[in-house]
Amino acid sequence: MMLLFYLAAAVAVIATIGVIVQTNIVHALIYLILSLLAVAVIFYVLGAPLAAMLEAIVYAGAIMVLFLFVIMMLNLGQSTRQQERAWLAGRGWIVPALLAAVLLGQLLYVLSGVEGMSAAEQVGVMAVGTRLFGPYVLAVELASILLLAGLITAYHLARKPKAGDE
Amino acid sequence: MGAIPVEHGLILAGILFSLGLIGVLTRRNIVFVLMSLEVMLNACGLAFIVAGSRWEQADGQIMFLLILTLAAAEVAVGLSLIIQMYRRFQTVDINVLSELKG
Amino acid sequence: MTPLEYAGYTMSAGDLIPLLPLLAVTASSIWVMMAIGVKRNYPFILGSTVGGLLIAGLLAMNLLPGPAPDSMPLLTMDPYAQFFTVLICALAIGVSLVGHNYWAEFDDQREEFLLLLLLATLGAVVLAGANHFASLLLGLETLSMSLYGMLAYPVQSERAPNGHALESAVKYLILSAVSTAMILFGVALVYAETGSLSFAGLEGLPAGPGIGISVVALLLISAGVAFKLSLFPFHIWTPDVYQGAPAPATAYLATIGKIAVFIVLLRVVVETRTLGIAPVAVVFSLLALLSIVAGNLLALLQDNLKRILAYSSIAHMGYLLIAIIAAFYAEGPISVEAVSFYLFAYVIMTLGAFGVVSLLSSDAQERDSISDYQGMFWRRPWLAAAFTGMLLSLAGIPLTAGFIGKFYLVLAGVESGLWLLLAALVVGSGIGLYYYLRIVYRMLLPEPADAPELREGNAAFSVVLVLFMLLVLFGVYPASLMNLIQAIAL
Amino acid sequence: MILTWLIALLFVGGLLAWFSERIDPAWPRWVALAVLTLELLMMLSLLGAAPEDGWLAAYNHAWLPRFGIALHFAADGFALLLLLLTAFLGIVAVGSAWSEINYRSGFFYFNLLWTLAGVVGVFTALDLFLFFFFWEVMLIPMYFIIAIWGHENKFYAAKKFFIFTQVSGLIMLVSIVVLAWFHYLQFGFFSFAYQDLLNVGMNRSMEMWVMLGFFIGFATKLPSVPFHNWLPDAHSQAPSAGSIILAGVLLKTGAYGLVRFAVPLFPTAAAEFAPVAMTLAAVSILYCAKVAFAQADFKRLIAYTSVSHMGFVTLGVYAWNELALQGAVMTMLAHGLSSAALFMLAGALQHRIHTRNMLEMGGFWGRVPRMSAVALFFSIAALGMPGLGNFVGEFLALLGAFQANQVLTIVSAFGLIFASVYSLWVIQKVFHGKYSDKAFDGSHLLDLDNREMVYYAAMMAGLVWMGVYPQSFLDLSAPALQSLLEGQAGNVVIGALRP
Amino acid sequence: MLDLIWLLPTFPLLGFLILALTEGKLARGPAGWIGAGSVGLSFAVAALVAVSFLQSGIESHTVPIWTWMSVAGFDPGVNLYLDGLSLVMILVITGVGFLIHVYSTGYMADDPDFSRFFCYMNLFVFAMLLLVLGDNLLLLYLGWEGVGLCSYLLIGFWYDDPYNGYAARKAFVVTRVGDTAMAIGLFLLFAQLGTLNIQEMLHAAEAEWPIGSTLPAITALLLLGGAVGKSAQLPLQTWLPDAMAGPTPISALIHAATMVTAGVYLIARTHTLFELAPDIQLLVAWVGLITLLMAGFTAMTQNDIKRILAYSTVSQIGYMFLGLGVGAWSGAIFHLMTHAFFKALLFLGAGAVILSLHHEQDIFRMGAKRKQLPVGFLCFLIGGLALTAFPYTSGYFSKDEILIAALEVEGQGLWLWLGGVIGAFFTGIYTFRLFFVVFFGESRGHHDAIEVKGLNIAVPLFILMALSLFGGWIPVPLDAVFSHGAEHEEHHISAFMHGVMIALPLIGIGISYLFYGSGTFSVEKLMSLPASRALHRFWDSGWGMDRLYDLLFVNPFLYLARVNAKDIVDAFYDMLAAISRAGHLLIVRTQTGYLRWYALSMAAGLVALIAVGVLL
Repeated sequence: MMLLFYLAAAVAVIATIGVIVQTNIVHALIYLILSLLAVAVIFYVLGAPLAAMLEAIVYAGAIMVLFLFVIMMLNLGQSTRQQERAWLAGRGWIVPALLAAVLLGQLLYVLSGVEGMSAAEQVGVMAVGTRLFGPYVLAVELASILLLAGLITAYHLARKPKAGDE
Repeated sequence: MGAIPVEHGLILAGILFSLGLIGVLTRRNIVFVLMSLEVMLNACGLAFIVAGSRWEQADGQIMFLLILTLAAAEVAVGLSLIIQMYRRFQTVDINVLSELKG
Repeated sequence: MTPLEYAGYTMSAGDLIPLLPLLAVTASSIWVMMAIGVKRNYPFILGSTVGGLLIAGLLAMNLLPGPAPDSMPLLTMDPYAQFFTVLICALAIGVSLVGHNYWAEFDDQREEFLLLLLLATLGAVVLAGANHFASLLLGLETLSMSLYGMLAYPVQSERAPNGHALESAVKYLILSAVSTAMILFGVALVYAETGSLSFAGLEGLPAGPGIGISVVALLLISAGVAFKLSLFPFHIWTPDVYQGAPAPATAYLATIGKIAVFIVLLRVVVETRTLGIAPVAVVFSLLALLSIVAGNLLALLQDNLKRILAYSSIAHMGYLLIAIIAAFYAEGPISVEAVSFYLFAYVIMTLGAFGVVSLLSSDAQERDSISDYQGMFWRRPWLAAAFTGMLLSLAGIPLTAGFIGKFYLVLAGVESGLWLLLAALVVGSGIGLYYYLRIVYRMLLPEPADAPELREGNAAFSVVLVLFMLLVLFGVYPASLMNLIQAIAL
Repeated sequence: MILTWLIALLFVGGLLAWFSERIDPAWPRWVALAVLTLELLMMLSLLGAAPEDGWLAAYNHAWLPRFGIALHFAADGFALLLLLLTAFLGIVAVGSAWSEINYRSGFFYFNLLWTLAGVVGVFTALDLFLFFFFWEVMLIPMYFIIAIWGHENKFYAAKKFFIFTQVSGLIMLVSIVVLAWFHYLQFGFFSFAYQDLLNVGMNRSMEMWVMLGFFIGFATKLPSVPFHNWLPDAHSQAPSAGSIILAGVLLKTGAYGLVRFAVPLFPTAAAEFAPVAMTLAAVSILYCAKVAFAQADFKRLIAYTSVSHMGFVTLGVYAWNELALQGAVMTMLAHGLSSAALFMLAGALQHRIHTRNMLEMGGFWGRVPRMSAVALFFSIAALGMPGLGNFVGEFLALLGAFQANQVLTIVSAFGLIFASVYSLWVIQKVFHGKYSDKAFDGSHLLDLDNREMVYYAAMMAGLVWMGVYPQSFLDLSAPALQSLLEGQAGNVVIGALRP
Repeated sequence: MLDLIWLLPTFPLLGFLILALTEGKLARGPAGWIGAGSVGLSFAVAALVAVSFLQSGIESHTVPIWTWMSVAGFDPGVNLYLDGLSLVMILVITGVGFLIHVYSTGYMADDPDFSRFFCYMNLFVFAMLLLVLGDNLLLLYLGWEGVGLCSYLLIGFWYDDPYNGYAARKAFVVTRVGDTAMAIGLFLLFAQLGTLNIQEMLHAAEAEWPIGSTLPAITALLLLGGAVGKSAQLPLQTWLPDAMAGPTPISALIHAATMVTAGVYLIARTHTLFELAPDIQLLVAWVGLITLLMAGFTAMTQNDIKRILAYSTVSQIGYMFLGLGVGAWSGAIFHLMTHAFFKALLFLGAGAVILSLHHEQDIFRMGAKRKQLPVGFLCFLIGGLALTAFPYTSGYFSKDEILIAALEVEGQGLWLWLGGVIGAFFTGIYTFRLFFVVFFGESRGHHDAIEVKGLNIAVPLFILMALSLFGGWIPVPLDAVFSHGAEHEEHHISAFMHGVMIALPLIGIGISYLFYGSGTFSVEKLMSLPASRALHRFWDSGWGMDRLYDLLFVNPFLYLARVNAKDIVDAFYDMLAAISRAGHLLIVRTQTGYLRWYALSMAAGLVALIAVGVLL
């Protein structure tokens, strides 16, 4: 199990690096999905099967498809690789990478001090459900409102212009 | 199930978070930026799962759920904005959005 | 033991009573959404929005004097929260009326703006009562999510002269998401350390050995919050977003968008010993100091009114942070009252200022260059007087509520002996006067020969006038408000 | 109660003046004149009042009970003198603006009256919060007066004026709050009442800091070097009515504050600080006299002389004995009249020839003998000619100061020489010499008319009165100053409001 | 009768008020009548007062009018104090003053500002009377400043010419320097003795201060400062020659007869103080001596008729100071009086000459005018003789008294005496140089001169001639005032010395005659020597004092004023503003508009925050 965790972690990290350095956006998306799936594995290892499942279905599935839609709609992909390359060339990388490295260093510095082990038992769907519809019931309602807000915003912004506009 | 040191999980989350941040900072294509944001949010979700796992609580997963909701909504809105942006500027270069300054 | 620890938690009907204002806002958003679905009748939608907010506000006001109810797992709708619920609802009404003028000739659907406004208000009300990171996250994101829509609202319109609204929304969305990620990562660390997601759990953070994790976790959260409050160095989005967005959306962002976060921050600082972790307190002081200096300096020679107000809001958030820091150190309730009063005054004057801008602007033309205001004193004396009042109040001049607010801040600072920050307050106010006066002076100049027609708008005008009267009322006779604030103080 | 009426009347009168413009643009000035005359009469009625616990009139009503802040007004002889000066110069200012201000006159008189309302509030407030409130309130309308009706560089001047006074005011606010906080710490309840705060004890360094806050606030308004730089700009750019109020009345609020608050509230720190303050005073006197001499702008010159003259006030106040205090008070009154008159003259000249540059003037005596004689009178009053009020004030101030600090007094006394240098320079540049109107249009250079002369004559009479029989003024302020000196001011006041 | 002295200043004050309030609209006739008449009335009162004072035999009389102010024990009154000293002064002031007023009605007859002239003149007389009548130093100071003001106004009376204004300001400012010293003296006196009432103060000083102690020395020195300013003594003498820019009657009244002698009056009035400070008293003598010599030298080199007289005035006041310094109090006052007579005469005579010669003042453009201007000739003859102390003229008696007293001073007496005698010798030279150049020799211009006619000019001149000749016999009632100085009454002086004293001025006249009258010696020849040219230049410039003061005080002040016209302190605030502006321009560059930059700044902020937090 531990091995699986580190394996998945390695995959996740490598895949994520792939996301941020890829010039082909579709490939990048695939890397992202890979990364998400690897994380889903980690969730499972950490005893969170529901989260693992949702990660795979909702995140890697639904949300990424949304990305794919847009990429196709805007006709990005192979054709924009040259442009991406040009954008990525140069030293624009250095400062952000350094900053992120420093941040990571800071995180590593303090996180290495944390002691504790992950759960020996799974926290299963039942436990999550009881919690969710117990004390967190308001959160569920509010989450729906959040989604509603997102929905309305997205609807208002992305709906097709009125006839004659375009 | 074999227990995993919490710090390792958190460090993984930290690495993913930093990578996502690099993506946000370096990519000019706004779709990439949005994807990198997803990486960051996902890293946060991972951190919650790790933490929840440490305490054997469901709360971590619930927070992950909420983050998932948030990410979905965020992506939806973000992508709709990208569409509008593409419509107006015919590009996904984030640098065109620099008329407001000073 | 926090309520979260029970497994079999159930809610009774009695628990819902404190939530009534929240429910009222929710109900009105649903109502408005359905009404839009049935028929796009703008006046009706506006009436429903205002009515719903009014009911929510009145309900909250009704609940206000009562004793603090038992705190629920996610929300504590205590008098403090109810008071700010009232304020938020009132502000939302103000913004919707101000927007009425702004959108008067809008060629696209106007109704969703109100719907988004209601949803955002809901998020803000949740924040007012939040006592848990889940509700914090949801409140914050509901607010932000609706705000994205409001900021980019005219993006489809043919009349929109440029892509500023879009730019504003994109900038806000991406940066806000980054900040949210920071908050979340910080919360996750807190959770990993303490095993609790309620604010009270912050008490469990180690303050002695192993402090590093506490510091990093809290600073991640602080950075995110600082972004929302536009504190230096997370302030940088503010002017662009303020400028690009339609004026009513800016008004909303600048008022409710700010105070909702501040309400939570104050609650956290007062109810937990967060700032007891010394580095965090130092960082807060630093944020306050730098925000005051940077905000005022940035505004100094600015010619765009919305940007000036944006920069000045940075400074004002810095001022407020003084009282927040004081609230930690002080024994008494004065600093909490100071924050409350200053927030109250701040939103009045900010909404007033943006109200004036909204009144004169439309979706087709933002009147946000200070040259647009030249000679306004002679063209629209009342409006100009009200605007001057708002600006002077922002500068903290007596006869306005802003002065009493500043007095409170000074008192809070003195109480805790924050001399350096008080010095920054003095210096910052000095610089601030310069750019506020520039605007006032513009209005005093003789009107230019080719001055463009100024828009009229009764709804927005009455909002501005009411705000002006409140400003003067609480500037001259703040005793009643003081008593109220004293009563609701945490 | 009459004190609240005094303030309310000015506020209401201001609004009336503003609105009356709609009926007829000539009305506001009449309204202002009527209000100020009424004001003066009401103040005069206080002259006969029997003092009650040392106060001729008092009013106390809760305002912000949360912090023990009250609407506490009271006037003793000292305050009454300044009130009379305020109303009198208010009338003079109206007279000066009478034909000069035609643009938006309603709003002008509104601002004028509101400034005066603030000043009256400052002179009568006995609650420090209330005091500060009025302290700031008087600045806003003054800002408008300078910014709207000022001369070529008005925004710069108005802004400078406002920022200087506001920042220093804010520093003072911090000090007031610290003082009140210490009161809270010592007595367990909040109070901003003057008499309560008199009893506050602080450790030495804290008392010094808080006192410095007050001092900076007052020294800026006074003004004293090095906080004086707003004044030359504000004075030279303001319309003459504004300059009159600024120089005649507003500066006196700073002096009033020093006498009423800065020293009595912090007796030890003030005593320790006195040498520094007196040094600043001496520097003000000499330095600004020197700078004044170098000015070509008529109003700027007078402005610098104001700083120089107010140095005598600081000197007198920090000498803190009866002679010196009486001297300071007399200087305040006399300088109020003389500088107001000089500014009015400068304004009258500018109105006629549209320049303030003295290098372009000369030989006006032949053209406008009346005006020249008036100018001569006030110039020699300013240089401290015995027999006129300024002399009495400055002499008493120096005489008293000599007992406190001989060296600084002697240094300050050299100001008398410098005063003669610049005063006579003005006379030479403007009124003596050969007349030439090359640089300006001299066709409107007419002598003072009878209406104008009434104002000048009144001010001249006032100065002569102060010069030859100052006792009428000294007697009025003596009890107040004595009680301040004895440090008993707190004990004789009506009890404070307690929450 | 004595209580009527309040009328003395009242008449001129009324005159002033009437003339001022009528704003020059009064016709010349009434204006002249009011102007001269008010002083005349004062003189009448003064005469009556004098008679009754002398008859009553009292030492002094005080007339309180009102309490000026009363603060914390400081209660100077507006009280008039009459004793022998002030009696002499008021008689001189009103008497000579009246004559000069009358003369002025003729002299100024054509001036467009006739009324203003008399307005100032009346004010001057009022102030001067207050000066000498005040019973306390503050009232004296009022008069003191008042006369200074009138002096300023009258020197600059013809304001068209900027030089007149300059001279007027110089006079005022230079005397103000002395006045300030005097004011400081008043502060010190009040601080030490608790009163400014002169008599009380003197009594207190006598009681409290031992002779030769520091405090009386300092106060006396400060008062001396005031006195040298007003009386144009070293080192503040420079203003008086320039003061001749005023109309000539002014020079006669203010700058010869009355105001400039106020310093003498002040020292005489406070002589007790000076007696307590012998060093300072001696200093007074030396100041007088050096001044009289320097002025004497300079007078010999001047060409302007009024400037010669001005330097001679400085010189003569030097004698008075010498007298004061050697304790010849009444001698000094006596000389003050006689000087008032003959110097007024000389000035008025000079005025008549100048007017006759169309405002010509250069003596070398006159010459041989004794025929054309007989009255002027007479004036200068009589005045000149009195000035040079020709035996039995008025000047002889008074100067004699001073020089004899000087000789009696222990130690330095001989030097003082010698200096005084040499000064008298020079007096003879310069006085008669003027006399011979103007009235003898060849006519060098203005051949058409016609003497000014009019009784109002002639009568005062003749009265003054009489006084100059016979004024030495007027008894001055000063014994009671200076009772301390009684031991000086018996003078013993050798005949030789007396002879020297009489002879030297006469020799001076003789030398003058040889140079300028007969032409036996040639001035040109003398001037051909470089050394004498340089000396001439040096003396002519008033010993370079003006230049020295310009260098030391005036120019630095003007320089400082010029370079700092913009007020250096302002630069500090401008700098603050500039820093703010620079800060703005710097920080506003961070607002690039680029989203990635914004995100970067947030990340950097986060990193920095954590760094700060972790490092702490």
